[in-house]
Amino acid sequence: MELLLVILIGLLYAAGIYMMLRRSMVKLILGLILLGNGANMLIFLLGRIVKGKPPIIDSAEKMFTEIYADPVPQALILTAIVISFGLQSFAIILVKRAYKITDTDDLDELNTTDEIYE
Amino acid sequence: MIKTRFLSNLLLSLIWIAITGTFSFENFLFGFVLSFFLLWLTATNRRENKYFNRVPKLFAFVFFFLYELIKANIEVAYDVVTPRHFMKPGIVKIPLDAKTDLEITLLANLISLTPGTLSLDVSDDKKVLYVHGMYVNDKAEFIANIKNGFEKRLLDILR
Amino acid sequence: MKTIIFKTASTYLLPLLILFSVFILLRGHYLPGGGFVGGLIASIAFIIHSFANGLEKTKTIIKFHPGFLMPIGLAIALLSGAAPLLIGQSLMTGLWFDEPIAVIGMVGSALFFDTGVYLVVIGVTLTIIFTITETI
Amino acid sequence: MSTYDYLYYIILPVLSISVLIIFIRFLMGPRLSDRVVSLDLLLTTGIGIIAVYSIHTNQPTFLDIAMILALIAFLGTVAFAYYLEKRERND
Amino acid sequence: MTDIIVITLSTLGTLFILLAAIGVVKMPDLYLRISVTTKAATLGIGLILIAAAFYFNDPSITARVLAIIVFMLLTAPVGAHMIGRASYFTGVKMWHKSKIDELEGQYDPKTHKLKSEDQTPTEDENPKS
Amino acid sequence: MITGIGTLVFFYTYSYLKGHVYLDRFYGYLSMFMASMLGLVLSDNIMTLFIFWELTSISSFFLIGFNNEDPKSRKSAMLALSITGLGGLFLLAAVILLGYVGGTYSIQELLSQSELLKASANYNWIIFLLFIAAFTKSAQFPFHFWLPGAMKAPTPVSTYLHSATMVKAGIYLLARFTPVLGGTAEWNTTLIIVGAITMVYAAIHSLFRLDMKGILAYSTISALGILVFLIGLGTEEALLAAGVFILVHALYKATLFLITGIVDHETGSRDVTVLSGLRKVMMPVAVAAFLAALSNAGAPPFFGFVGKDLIYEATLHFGDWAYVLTGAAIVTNICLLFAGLLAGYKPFAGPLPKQFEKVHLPHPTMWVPPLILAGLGLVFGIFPSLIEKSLIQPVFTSLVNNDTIIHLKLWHGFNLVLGLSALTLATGVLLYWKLKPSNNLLRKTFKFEILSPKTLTEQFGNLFSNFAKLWTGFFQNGYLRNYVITILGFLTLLLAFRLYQGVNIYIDTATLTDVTIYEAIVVIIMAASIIFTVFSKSRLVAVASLGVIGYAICLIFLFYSAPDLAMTQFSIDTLTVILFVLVIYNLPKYKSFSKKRVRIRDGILSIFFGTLIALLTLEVLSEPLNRETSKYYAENAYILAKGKNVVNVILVDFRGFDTIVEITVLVIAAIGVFSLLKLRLKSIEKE
Amino acid sequence: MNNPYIVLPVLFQLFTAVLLLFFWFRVNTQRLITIICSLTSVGIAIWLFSEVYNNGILTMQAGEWKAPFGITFVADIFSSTMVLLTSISGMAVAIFATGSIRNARLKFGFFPILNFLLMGLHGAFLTGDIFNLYVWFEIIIIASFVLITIGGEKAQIEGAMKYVTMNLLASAIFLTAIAILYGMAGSLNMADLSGQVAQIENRGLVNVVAILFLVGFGIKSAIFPLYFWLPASYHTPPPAISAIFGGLLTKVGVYALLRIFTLIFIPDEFLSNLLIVMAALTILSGGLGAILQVNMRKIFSYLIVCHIGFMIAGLGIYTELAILGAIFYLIHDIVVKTNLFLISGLIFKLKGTLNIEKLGGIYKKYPKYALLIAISLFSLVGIPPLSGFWAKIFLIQGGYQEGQYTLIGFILLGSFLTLWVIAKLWSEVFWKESVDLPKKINVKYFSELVPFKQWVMIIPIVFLTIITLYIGLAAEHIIILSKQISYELMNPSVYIEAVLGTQIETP
Ligand code: NA
Ligand code: NA
Repeated sequence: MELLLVILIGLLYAAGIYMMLRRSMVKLILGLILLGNGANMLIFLLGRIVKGKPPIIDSAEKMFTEIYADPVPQALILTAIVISFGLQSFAIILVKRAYKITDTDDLDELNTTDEIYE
Repeated sequence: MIKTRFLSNLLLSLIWIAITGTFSFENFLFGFVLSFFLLWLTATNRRENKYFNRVPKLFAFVFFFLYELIKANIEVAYDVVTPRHFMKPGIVKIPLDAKTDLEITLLANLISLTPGTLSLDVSDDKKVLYVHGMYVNDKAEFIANIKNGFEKRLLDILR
Repeated sequence: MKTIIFKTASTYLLPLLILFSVFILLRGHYLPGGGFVGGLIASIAFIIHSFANGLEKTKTIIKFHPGFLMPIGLAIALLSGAAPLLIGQSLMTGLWFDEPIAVIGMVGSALFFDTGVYLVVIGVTLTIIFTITETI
Repeated sequence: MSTYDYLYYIILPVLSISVLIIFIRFLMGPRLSDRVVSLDLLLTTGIGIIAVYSIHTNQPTFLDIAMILALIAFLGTVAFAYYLEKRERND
Repeated sequence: MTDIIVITLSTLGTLFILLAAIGVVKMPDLYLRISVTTKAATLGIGLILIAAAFYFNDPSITARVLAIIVFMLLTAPVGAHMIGRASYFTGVKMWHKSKIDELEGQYDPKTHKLKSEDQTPTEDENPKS
Repeated sequence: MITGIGTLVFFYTYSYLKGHVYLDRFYGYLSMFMASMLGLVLSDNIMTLFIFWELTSISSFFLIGFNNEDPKSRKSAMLALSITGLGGLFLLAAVILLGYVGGTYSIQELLSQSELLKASANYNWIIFLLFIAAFTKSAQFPFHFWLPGAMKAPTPVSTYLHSATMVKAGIYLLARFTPVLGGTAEWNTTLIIVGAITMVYAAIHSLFRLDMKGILAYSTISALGILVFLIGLGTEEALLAAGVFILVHALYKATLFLITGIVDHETGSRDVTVLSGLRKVMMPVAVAAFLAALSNAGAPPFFGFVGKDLIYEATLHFGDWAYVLTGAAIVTNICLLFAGLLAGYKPFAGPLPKQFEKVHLPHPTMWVPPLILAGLGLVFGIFPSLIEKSLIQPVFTSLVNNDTIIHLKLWHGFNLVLGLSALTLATGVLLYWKLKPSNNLLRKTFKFEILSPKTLTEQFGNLFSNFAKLWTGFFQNGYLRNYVITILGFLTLLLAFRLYQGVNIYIDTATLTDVTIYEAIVVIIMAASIIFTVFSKSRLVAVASLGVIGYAICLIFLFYSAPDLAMTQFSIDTLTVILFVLVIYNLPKYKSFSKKRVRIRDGILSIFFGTLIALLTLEVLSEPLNRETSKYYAENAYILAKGKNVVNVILVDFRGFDTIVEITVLVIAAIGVFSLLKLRLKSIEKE
Repeated sequence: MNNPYIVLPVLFQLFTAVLLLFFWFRVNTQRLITIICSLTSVGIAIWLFSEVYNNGILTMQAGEWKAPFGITFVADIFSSTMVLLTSISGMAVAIFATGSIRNARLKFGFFPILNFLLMGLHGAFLTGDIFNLYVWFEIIIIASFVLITIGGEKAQIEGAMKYVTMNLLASAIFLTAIAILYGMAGSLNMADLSGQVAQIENRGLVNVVAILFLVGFGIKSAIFPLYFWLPASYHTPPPAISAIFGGLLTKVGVYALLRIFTLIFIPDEFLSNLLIVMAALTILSGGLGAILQVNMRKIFSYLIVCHIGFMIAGLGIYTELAILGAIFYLIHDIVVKTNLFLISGLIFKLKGTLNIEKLGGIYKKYPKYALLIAISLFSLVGIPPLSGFWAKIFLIQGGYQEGQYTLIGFILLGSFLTLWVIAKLWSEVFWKESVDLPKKINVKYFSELVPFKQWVMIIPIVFLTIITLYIGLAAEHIIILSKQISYELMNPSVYIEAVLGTQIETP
């Protein structure tokens, strides 16, 4: 399974980057989300995966008696997911606002702030 | 009014016990307080219905519903797995005897839940329900089936 | 959206979902769940309600701007995190009542903390969604 | 064949294949509504998979996830329906 | 005994889901797809969940399973209704062999009013195709 | 010397700028400048020296730009600052390098390190940096051109800057470091060549000027060239000559500048072709001017004569190249003589034109200082011993770093040097009679401007500015996708290189978990959805497809023991979809804007990058993982933190701080969304 | 030494922000709270600094979980200096903002967000945990997103698109790096990681991860070729916001680079060379950009890039001396850049434009302001003995020690370009005769402000100018401080011992 996940992660990164390189603002956001998903999966995989053993201590025990999944990457991902949710919401609204102001989805038309004279 | 409120409250407390899975007095009390708070939170001026004295009818209805569900599912299954389609689909207007929102909603949902029929919408004056049916061989029969089956039983319980 | 069916269903879903969200919040320390998911579910309840009944209706139910939950939640989380400082211990040190309380189990600063998270999440999600809905 | 094996070798694969079939409709479309319907069904099937998986791994905890799925899967459908209507109005 | 119940229920449930899956691919129009899938899947999932309840044989889990089923019964038809209605109003066509469409013309896209007048189209009027 | 001339300038300024609104400000700059110069000369620490050096540059910037509303004045100030500022940075580099090589910043201590410094591998660097610094400051060819521009400054300033002080800072620097670094072939040859070119070039240039200040500026440059040249010769005679010439030049050049100022102030013109006969209206000024011109000419018995003699003596005694060098010195002196006459004699001689009849003598504070300075030129010429001990000896001693006692004499008897002096004098006067400066002539010299260092520098400046435009325009081109591709391209290259350097992937298949059919199907669906998201033609379908990706991830989390994650991922994913759906319908058409070629390029880059990440992941997977942290959590979650869901315990306890920050992020995002959507500035509030 | 109160700077900012949120609609109350709290936070920062300066490194183990297991907060001299500078700049900006930012923006959460941003900065400086650092970075970027877009004008949104995209990209890269780091070392505590990473045999892998961190932080610090977002966006929001951005945001990236590359990844030859090349080109790009611009704030933006190059140069040279230079420059730059952006705000209020071609006559009309501003401008240039000068000495010395002559050349070039640009700015804005600009209705001119607002705009500028002068004229103090920091950085064992050595009994 690890190999398949590696492929998925590579795919997520590639797709994220490809979308980020598009000129459409919406695609840009989609790309960022894909990239974020890729990073989360990466943390997950590199924390090493264990099947069917959630890091929840059995109700009768005080600590784990058998193998369990590493809880740390899970906590990290949880935090990362939530944070990216905040950032993504903002980015989505930003795109909406940008469109309202510039009336285009084309990022190439948002290049006046870099001009020397203004 | 007060009674129905109380009943809803009780019901919610029971659901609370069900989902927490702990049958104890404290838990019930907690659930009760919690759902009381929630009812207060969500209360709008809609009319509550009294439903508790219709328990036997409810049970009968559940079995009727399950029967309909399975029967219709099999019917549809046959059509799905065989290559040819035997359907005669159409959208039919069904006049409603159900009056309140709850009645209409329950009816519509039940219709949707049984295979072959799908409630599309209710007219704004709540007089008719538009239903999409897979087997509308005869419109009158289709309407009658629904009116005599689901609607009648449902209204029996609710009223 | 003006559909009686959805409207009616949402009226029943709202308390149900909030109930469920509190359940998820309280059990988080022992089983999957916690303030975050709990908060999300509660806000989803209100979102569904607002879809069905219109924002104004939902707002009258909530009775104040959901944004207010944000500072309140943050304050709760901050206080439960910073309380140990008052007794010279490090931030976020767990403080616990000695005896478990019925239903909820062990009550400690962690629970208050999670409640803060719960409120913040509701405040945030609803602020975002409601603002968008309003300005569409 | 034990229940365990049966679930593992028959039920889960069949459910997964169902998911795959549903996904084909998602890809095919042709309209947004079709995709939404298949997405909804995909999630519903997901609940089934989770239920079976929780039996298979003997982890009732997973049923909680099924519960959340059941609760909010429908929100996606509602949102898309909302979108379809709003778009109609704005045209 | 539990095993047999679990196997039977899960098999039935799975079959219904498979049915829904095939249905969603095979059915010729959107309304039929909704029609077939919503209930088949609900029934299927319900059966599987009940199987799980039998398997774990624990009141708290049974309660949870019931809760899920109730949730599903509450939400699935509403979802189906929503998407079906929205699709119809946005002009998703019915299958060409459909017999009758009494909804046609009742919806006013400007005022979003759905009428109920009795100027019902005659039965043999050709449906919209 | 600095304070002496400075004081006189103060008095002079008093009248010259009387009534000017910012007089106090001017005095401020001037004092700062004087203080810096003093500091420069007095400091033994080279870092301090550098500080004062920079301060002179900056204060001269303010002085030159004093008439700041005149664009020319500003331009000159910029030019001066550019050149001297650049030099300053070279000095900084030199000073630090000296400190690094010599191990000290004290000049006294560096003196004892002299041999070590000269032998060091960095020696050439040090003197190169030092030379650039000195040449820019002292207006040596090819950095001389800022000085004529500095004429735009109010006169007393030009005076001070040109004659006495700032420009001499470079000379001072060279002189000061001669004992430390001098005496090598590199040192001497460079200085001789640069000095010689400067003195001849500038002297010839001064022939064609019409503006009194222009004439004086070029003659100053030439004089500075002479000084560098002399320091380059490096013999004791040459250094003595340099020491004397500094003073000579300071005296007469200051006089001439001040006089130019008076003339300008009173007549409103500095054009030598217009000015004449002014002696009739301002006799004391004329006297001072004439005295200065004579001293400049090196006529006996003026101090200038002493100076010039010493120069010739120095060049004549310089081995093989004596004749060439002496020739250069003679040419220079002839031109300077001419220039001196033009500025000091011409305006006062001849008939008085009508327009100047009303001109009157200014306030004594203006004309007395030049008169004193000019008078000193005569006095020191006749009695050189007056300053021999007090001024020249210490300078000389510090230059040669030994105890030789010097004797200055006005009269050396008839010898070759005297003959050369006479030749210079005669030719210069002859030239003055024959060559009448005119606009015509000046214009002819403009033809050569194309090749002048100033033009070249300006061209270089333009070139540089074009380069800047090109560079900035290339990188900061306004297109976000170009920025992203640059960043990612850079990252990819580095990653690829580093992976290539150290990669050795091996996968121990035994440690991997099996693939079951349901997992495989989830993976297939996810992969298909990713691709579908990328290539979908409809935004909403892409969003829906994104939802599928999220749900697939949710299932993967579930299969691999992360129920909390699965829940969160699922809820968040649904919310994201809702968000998109709410926002998206009033977004524009979803188009593919880019060309096929671009898409292929981007595709290749992204696939390459994805592959790199995948390889990297594989590599990490083959490494052993330290499990101490997670073990600690697992053991203590319940016992110490009273929770059984370890993930939640981590979130609210072990790593609770992350969570508090995380919810803060959410709050900020919500406020951001709120303000982004709700805040509409009225047009009156937009700034 | 353990001290639970070292997180006070963070908590106090959070407290302030929450307090401000409760007064959402009361703009004047917010102003008052902001002024009081920003002064208090400077007090706290001074307390922290003196504690650390006197007692050595202080640590706080959140939740009393011993070192590698919980989140550790570490206040060493470097971080407490940064906290101090942050609160000083933050205070200046906050007070300036009470006068300069329009009520419309204040009603939409400007002050709370500003305090959240400061909280993020404090947290980033104080944390000793790499994932926690990520989280603080996220607070910083989201708060900066909100600040940069607050008001939602076209230029703001355009700039924000780039700013947001590239910062999110940086975050993704940073997160990827953390994922791999955790996958290799199994720890998140930076002190612990130092040891763990050193033990990893697969150096090739470590090098790759170092690259990810370099690029992730590099984007945030605006190094070549990762800086593009900065000139595209920094001039778009109101000046008070630009000020906090210009002064602090890129610096936190630099801080992170300095930390990571002295504590966890010791640069090998390739990385050092890479840093040096990047530093040189950063200086060049910033300088070249600056000489072309006509908008004052754009000039400053490019100069930020240029001067970041100086700091990175110090890291690239990697000697105690060079890092001393980088630290000194960092300290100087935070104060001066903040002040310059505030000054640009003042000038805008005076004249209604920031285009240097249109500006002019400030020297004539406002000689006192001109003098005040001149100090900052020429400090930036590094005219000795003003503050910018001292750092360069150490950088160049460091460069000589390591034989980095080309880099020295670039440093000098950068200094020259800065000099030229500032001189041009001075000549255009202050010297040039002023032309009558048409009155803009949308500008609230300085003269139209109530005296209170005028004062709160001038006082922070004066205050920062005094600090600038102090840094320059009492340079020996700063040199001693920078020396200690640089020593700390180059000898991380002290840090590691402070974090891991003094383990507390768990409750
Ligand atoms: Na969390
Ligand atoms: Na949780």
